[in-house]
Amino acid sequence: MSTTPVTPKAIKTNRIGLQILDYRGGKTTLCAGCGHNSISERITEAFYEMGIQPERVMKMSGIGCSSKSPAYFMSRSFSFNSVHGRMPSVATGALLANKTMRSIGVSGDGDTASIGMGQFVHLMRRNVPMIYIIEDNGVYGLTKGQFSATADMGSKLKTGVVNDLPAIDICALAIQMGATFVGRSFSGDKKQLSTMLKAALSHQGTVLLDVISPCVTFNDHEGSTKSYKYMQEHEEAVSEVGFVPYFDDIAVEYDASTTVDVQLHDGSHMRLRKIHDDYNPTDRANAVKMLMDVHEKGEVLTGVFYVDTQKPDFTTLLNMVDEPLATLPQERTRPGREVLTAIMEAHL
Amino acid sequence: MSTTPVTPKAIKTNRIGLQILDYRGGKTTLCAGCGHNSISERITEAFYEMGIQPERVMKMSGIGCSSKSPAYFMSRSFSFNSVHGRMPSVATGALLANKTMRSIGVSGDGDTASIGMGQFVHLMRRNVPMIYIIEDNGVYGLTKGQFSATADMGSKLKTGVVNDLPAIDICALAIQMGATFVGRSFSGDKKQLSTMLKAALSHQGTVLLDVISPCVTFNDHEGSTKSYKYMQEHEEAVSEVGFVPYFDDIAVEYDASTTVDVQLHDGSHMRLRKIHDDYNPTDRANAVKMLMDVHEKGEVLTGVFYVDTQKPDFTTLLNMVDEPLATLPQERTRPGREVLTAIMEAHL
Amino acid sequence: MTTSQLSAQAEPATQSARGANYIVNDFSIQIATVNGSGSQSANSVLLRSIFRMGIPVSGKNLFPSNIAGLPTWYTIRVSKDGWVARKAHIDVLIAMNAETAREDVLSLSAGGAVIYDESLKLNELRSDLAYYAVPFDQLATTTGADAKIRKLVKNMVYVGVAAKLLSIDMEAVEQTVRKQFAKKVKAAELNLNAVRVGYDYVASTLTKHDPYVVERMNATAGKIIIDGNSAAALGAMFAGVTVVPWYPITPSSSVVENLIDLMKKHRVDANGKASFAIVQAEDELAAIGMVLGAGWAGARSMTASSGPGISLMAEFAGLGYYAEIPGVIFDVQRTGPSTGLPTRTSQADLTFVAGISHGDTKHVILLPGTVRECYEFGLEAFDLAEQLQTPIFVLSDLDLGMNNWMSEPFEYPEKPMNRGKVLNAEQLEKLGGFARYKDVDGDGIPYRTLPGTDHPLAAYFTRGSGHNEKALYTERPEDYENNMLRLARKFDTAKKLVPKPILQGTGKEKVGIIAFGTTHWAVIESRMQLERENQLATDYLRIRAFPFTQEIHDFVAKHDRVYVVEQNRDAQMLSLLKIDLDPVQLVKLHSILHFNGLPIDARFVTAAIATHQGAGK
Amino acid sequence: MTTSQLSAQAEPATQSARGANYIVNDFSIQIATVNGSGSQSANSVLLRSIFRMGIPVSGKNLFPSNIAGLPTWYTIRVSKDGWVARKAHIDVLIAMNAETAREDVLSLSAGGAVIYDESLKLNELRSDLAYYAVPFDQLATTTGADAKIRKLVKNMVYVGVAAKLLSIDMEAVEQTVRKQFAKKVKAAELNLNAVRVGYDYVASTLTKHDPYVVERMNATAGKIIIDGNSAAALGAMFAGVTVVPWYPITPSSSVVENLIDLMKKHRVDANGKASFAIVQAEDELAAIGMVLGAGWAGARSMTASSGPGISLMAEFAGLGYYAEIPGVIFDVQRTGPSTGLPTRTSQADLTFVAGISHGDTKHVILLPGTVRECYEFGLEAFDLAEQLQTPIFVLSDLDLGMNNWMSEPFEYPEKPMNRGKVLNAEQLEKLGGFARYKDVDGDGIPYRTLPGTDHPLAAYFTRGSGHNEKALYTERPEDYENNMLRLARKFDTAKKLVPKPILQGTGKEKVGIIAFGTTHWAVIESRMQLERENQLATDYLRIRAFPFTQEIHDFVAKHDRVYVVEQNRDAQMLSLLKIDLDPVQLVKLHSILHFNGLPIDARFVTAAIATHQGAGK
Ligand SMILES: Cc1ncc(C[n+]2csc(CCOP(=O)(O)OP(=O)(O)O)c2C)c(N)n1
Ligand SMILES: Cc1ncc(C[n+]2csc(CCOP(=O)(O)OP(=O)(O)O)c2C)c(N)n1
Ligand code: SF4
Ligand code: SF4
Ligand SMILES: [Mg+2]
Ligand SMILES: [Mg+2]
Repeated sequence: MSTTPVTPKAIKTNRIGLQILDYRGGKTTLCAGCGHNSISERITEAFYEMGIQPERVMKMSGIGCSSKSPAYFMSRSFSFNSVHGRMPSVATGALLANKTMRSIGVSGDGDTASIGMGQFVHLMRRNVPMIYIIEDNGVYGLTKGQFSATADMGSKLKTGVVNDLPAIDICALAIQMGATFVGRSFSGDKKQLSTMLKAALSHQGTVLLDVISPCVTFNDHEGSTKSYKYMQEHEEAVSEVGFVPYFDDIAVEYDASTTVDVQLHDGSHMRLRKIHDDYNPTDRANAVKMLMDVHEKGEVLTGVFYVDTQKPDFTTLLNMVDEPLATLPQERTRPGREVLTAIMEAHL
Repeated sequence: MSTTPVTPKAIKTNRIGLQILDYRGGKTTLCAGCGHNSISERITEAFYEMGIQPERVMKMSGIGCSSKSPAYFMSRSFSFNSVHGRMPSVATGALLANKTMRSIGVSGDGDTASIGMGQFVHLMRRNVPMIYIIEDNGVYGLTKGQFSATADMGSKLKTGVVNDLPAIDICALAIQMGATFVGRSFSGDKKQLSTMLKAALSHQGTVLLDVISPCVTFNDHEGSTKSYKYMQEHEEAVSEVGFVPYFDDIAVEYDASTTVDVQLHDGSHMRLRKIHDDYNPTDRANAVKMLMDVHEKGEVLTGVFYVDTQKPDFTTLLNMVDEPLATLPQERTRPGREVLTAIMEAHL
Repeated sequence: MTTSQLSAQAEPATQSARGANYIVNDFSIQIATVNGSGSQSANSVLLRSIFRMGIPVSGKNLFPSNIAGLPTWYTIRVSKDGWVARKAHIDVLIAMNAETAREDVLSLSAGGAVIYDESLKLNELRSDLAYYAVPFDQLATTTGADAKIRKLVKNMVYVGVAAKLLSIDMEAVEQTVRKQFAKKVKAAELNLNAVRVGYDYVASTLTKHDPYVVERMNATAGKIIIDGNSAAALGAMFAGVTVVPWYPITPSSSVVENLIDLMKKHRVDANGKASFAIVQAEDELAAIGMVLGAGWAGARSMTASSGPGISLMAEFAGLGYYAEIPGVIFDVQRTGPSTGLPTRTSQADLTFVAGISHGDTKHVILLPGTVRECYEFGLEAFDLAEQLQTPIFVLSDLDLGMNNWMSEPFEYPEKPMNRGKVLNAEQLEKLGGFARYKDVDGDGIPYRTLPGTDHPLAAYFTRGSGHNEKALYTERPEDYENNMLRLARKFDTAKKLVPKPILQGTGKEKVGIIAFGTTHWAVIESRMQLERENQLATDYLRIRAFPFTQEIHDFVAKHDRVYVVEQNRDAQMLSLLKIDLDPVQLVKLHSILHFNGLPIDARFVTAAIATHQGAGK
Repeated sequence: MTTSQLSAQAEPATQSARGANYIVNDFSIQIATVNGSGSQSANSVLLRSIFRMGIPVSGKNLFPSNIAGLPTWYTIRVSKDGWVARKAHIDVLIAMNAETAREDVLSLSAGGAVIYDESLKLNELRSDLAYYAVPFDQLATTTGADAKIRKLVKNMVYVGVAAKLLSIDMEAVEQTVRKQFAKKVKAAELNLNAVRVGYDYVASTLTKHDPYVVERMNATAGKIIIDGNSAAALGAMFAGVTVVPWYPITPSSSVVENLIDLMKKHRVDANGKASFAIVQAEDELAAIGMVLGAGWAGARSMTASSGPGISLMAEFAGLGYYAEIPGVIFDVQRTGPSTGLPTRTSQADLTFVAGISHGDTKHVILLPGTVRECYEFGLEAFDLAEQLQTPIFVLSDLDLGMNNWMSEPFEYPEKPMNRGKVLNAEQLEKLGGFARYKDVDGDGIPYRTLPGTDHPLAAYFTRGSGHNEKALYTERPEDYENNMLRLARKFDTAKKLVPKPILQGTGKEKVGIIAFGTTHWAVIESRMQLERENQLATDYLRIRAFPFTQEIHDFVAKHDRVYVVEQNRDAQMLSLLKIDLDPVQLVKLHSILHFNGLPIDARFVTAAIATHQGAGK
């Protein structure tokens, strides 16, 4: 940590002595008012507040307005803006190379649920340890507003075109496929999103956050189910999400009859206070059913739907050495001369 | 039908005067005992018994042992053995070209749940009117026995390698994604599979049948959860499936308290007699939950899990003319001279 | 020879009809804005008003790869001689974007004019320009427009300012606006009002002191203005396309988006039923898969995409070649990977597409160079696909596809559709069956049947190349080789069917030029420059398809030196020529390459050829 | 010149050490069975027993694209001169498959021998062969083996029959069997017993009346037998590969399957922890994506695939080129699409891979021709990938990858790994930061940092080509062009780093031959034939990499005529040469093409060259 600049007293810093400035990214080139920009801000804050060294973070993305946003937060982190719909594989590869890094992926609903569906499902299935955020606006922003596969049936484009295919509920899907921390939030809901992000940073496994993030240019009108207005009217939190980071010694009281306390991998606690009746964040099948049921009613559930802190993540399953594979010295990756000799003898 | 050969009295024929021979395919090149061969036989029978003109059928497949099997039934039907994992798009295109054809797709678990996941999900979502059969053996047969994504956690390869990733329940997924007739069967269960196939032929929409089909060469040993033995021990039918074709005048009695009668698109009736407690074949969310719950227990549910006869299929949504697009005459696909003139004027 | 090694030189000023002080109908205007500011319709009014005055124009939009807020430049070239290629130098600047204004001004031609918002204070940057400061915000307020739409109105104000300064007829402007807002009378009035406010401001306050003016001509009568993607969509519709799976990607999306509009209007019957299916696929793998499925089942099917999407089609493209399935793929080329310069133009997919897929695959490519050819090849491609039973690629580019070009109007197809060698039930009955992959006619093209053909011998099993003539599975070496040789013969047959190249020039010069696609426009202008300035007469052959026809071989054979001009780094057309031409001819070929994402311009070509000719002498 | 135009001619019989009646150590054996019958280990025993006797051998398995029950042919070539290419003509047939027996017998060389199951009654088919009827079922029963494994035992019986008839030492057979079943003593005994039953049957019942025999030599001492895929896996392990995502596909699967076995043995530490991650991806798009992710994060990463999978990698391959990310991709080539001939060999991915992806992409390709090179290039590829910061393709083929080849043993890598230009925190501190895409050293190769590098200036943003030297987003034409030119410079640097071609011959002949990969083996044998039979001395250059090094240009320049021999229809190597060579040289090049899915053989090459030389005289 020798390179961290020494900070004069007056300036606010986090646990590791960095300022919020150290977590900022480049100037956004997204539309003013785009939900994606708010999410970038929340991400910036969460990493700052959790005191995570930016150099220890990999920011991964596919292609789309959403996928550009890693350029707009945390410039001191390493970033890979890959190809459309294939971020999951790139992120997986990077984590295999260096499992000691934290990884946050930002994708869009088009990038994930259309072209990216195959890789997405398999990332969930592997429980690859990363935070996967879908900035979900129901349309392809960057190609000017076509429906994506998360657009609700009956929702309308500006041009009046109506979507007649069912929406994919990406959270229900993620839970079914094996993700171990699944929730939905709204770019406009600062508090909930921030808390969920911080809790996500304490989880070891795939965190899937579907964040409704209105596209002000192509999908924020009457008839859209992904507009600011629609969200304000139809958002229904399944639970209140509280978070007590491991480095806060404060013991916060909670009512065990209404609240589920989840101890996360780094020792932090997530407190989920039930709002929805059917809520049980540790029952996979139930969580899927709840999401499917509520979706039929046109409501948009938010909150943490499912969390499993027991299932081993993918890098654990692979039983690798502790150090990053990327930088193992030659002595540890090139077997000795005698090994080759023995093998050659076997082929004589 | 002038080309149908005149049949001497003694030989058994179906409703349209064809013999079972007219539904046969080439000699199989699959291993003796492979589950896929039994499925080919059941398909042959079902089309014969339903009296479907073979020339009106398109047989679609991807790549794999399973995907070869269209060569082994119904040689008088048109067949397209495409590329690995992408049969859904080819089948969709063919149906758009000619929606008057019947389409049956045969795929494998590797072909569908690994490389093919993206297209599979979107086929389900569109409710493309075809029968999609997964000959599910938990391994890649044709490449010599690697695990596929439907292999159960903990199941073992011949080499002793253990699968440590969760299985994708392709039926639960299909229901969630929008398929309108979803069931599972077993290549060894002649009666159930035959009945389900005939009912499937009466449905207008995506029929997804996950047929457990043991790979005798690579996955039929102790420790496999897709072996003949495992299936014999763990198969649990969710319902008994009965079928009364539209052309049978017989009114079959049934007990409405235990049996759900579903009238299919062609007027045939499917009778589902409950075996499993949670069974309700018209409740999507419930069907998914039931599958997820049972899967955890290591049982293999079979039967028809979900059916929806109301949702319009994809070709209907597109509101096309009645005739096949493929063979519309030029008068109907090339607008008149005056149209071009008007357009040119608008660009002056 | 690469872009940066050459700097464009200013055009010699042409003599004006109004006298030596004016440069008439021969200059370029650049409007510098940010995208999302709604300047497009203002720019279009400007372009079309000049066009309406009978003066040849072209418009090029240089836009960023985002949705709103980044620098965008729209360039209108006014050219009495009808040159429509990009002109590197700008004469008149309308500076609406503070962020780039400084640089925009600094890059102007000497003697140029700058219209700018007075707040920008640009007039101190250079002393060799004519400056016109305009209080745009204030004028926009004057129009009385709502605050909400004032930003849009501002754009129309600059139309008025430019109109007055450049002597654009207000009548032409008025007609243009009314046509553009045909269905919105109120909007038309509002916009016209804004134009007038700009116009009047100049009239009352400013004095013209630059040389650029327009004057009525009669060079555009009967001509249309259209972009290549709209033209391609028209071609496809009149070709009778029925199945159109696609996945959005700039710059190809508007091919299908235009097609959707057209088909909804002209291909829905009295009962509201569509004679088509346009489907947004989940990605390009699915799009091409659906094209092949539909083509196999007998439909005329197409998709449109650009580089990244084309790359994803590689496996299926090979299957299409081997399984011999018709289909049309429009590739509107752009630059680099998705995170390259997706909104810049390029001709760099050529070699990739020519052999796309592993193994010995070869694809037929059409290379439109004009919007009219986008239409014609759009039509032609479907006939070729069904005749040859193979995927046909149409390689357009962003410049052609998304920019506005003048053109002769398109002609209605007189030929009936050619649906290729398809056997029906009666024919099968007569023939007693058929062998799907037999070369009955010696042209390498076999006969096929369509699913549903009502005859017991109609069906066959479709797979890649692992089959014999009867479409039965085989691994026999002879069968495989024979089939491969037949496919090669079929590719030879394609040479007889694809559009022939077009020759310009006497055909007797020593120096030849070869180009294709939009490079055409820079080349024809360059030939004039070479002739005038370097006394170098050239012949020019524009290639319009791959595989190469005999004319191309002959052209090279007949010339001492041949420049191959193209918009890519790796000399892709030259490479294909090297593979196919008689080796003794190859020493004659020289490459001129432009690959910075901007459309190639004539000065670049001229300088490259002049330099090389000098060196070669 | 294509396969079917030429029919192979029989070899002239070589004089035997035993006298004129015998043909010693110079013939080929074909075992015709069905796949899934477990004949592989029997065939391997046969091959290795002869090898153990010091006689050069090679084995080729011709297997169908299914799992069990279809015809399969295993061919063992015994060649005292060390020729290991496929030999078209078969001398000794072991006919175990009723289905193909007739055809197999009919295609034998005159004077050949047939060992067959007596039930097949083959001896009436031709009168010019020596027949040995064997009651295999009965003999298998005699062995006393369980009914369950009697089918397997039958295979070992034919080993014994062949051993006796061909004079293979029982001692050699015994040693081979014991080594092959090293860990299964009981199985070894069982098999040996079966061999003996066959051996004894011949001894007691049959009389040899064909000329083919083996005799001990000393030409294989110290040599190993291995397949190319195992060799490649070894190379990768010793290269220190750490991340291996893959997707199964014949004939590449065994690269990774062998690697898994090796790594489990040699790359797991005392605590049971792996210094690697091998992951079965969901498809090839995911596999290459993981390779790029891992390469970006600093790991040595590879995948292996074949044509269809390679096609699917096109978009990512381009991204790898543009974003400059190391990675190694083994392409074990096969024929056609998935439904082509997936179990046949080919060299037809060359041009596709050389430019895989849309846009101006160029890839570095290594072309192993021997199993030893599979190992060495397997090692080398990782150094090159990290040095050049780009994906490296290693193009092997089914023949090389899946068949057994003799080789000198492999050498332990003496050079330390070259991890390329990676800056660490201290270096960054000293330098005060870095510009990711700046050509500091003039070789086109920039410096990079790895994620996790603990310095505030370490990070950069990775995207395709839309960036300036500092890795910041830009759409500026100059920046784009400069970057593209640097990438071209980098490709030039690759020419200095890739394996050089290998020359055989005096270097002074008039006629040259160029080949690559497995074509090598047919070419070297053909050179001998040409020299002996046609008095044509040739020079031969084996290309081992793309881009082409200077030696290749020189070779062509120095010869009057150069034959380019390859295993594809479209003359792919010739095409790449045409693009790159000095055009004046191209008239010298002539193509010899073999593309029926079988490995090319020397007679084919000889006939083609001889014919052409005749014509050319
Ligand atoms: C292979 C490929 N196909 C298509 C595109 C064009 N494209 C760019 S972004 C995008 C959709 C993005 O939608 P989404 O992921 O929802 O992101 P948003 O812009 O809405 O945030 C598409 C289709 C591409 N870059 N690459
Ligand atoms: C793009 C591509 N990748 C890989 C392969 C190799 N391959 C052929 S079949 C197959 C798996 C088939 O498994 P599954 O679908 O389960 O069918 P099964 O053989 O088990 O019936 C694979 C990976 C291929 N043909 N194409
Ligand atoms: S187009 Fe939509 S998604 Fe893209 S930046 Fe603008 S508001 Fe955001
Ligand atoms: S390998 Fe398995 S799946 Fe393939 S044919 Fe044999 S038994 Fe069937
Ligand atoms: Mg979106
Ligand atoms: Mg399988």
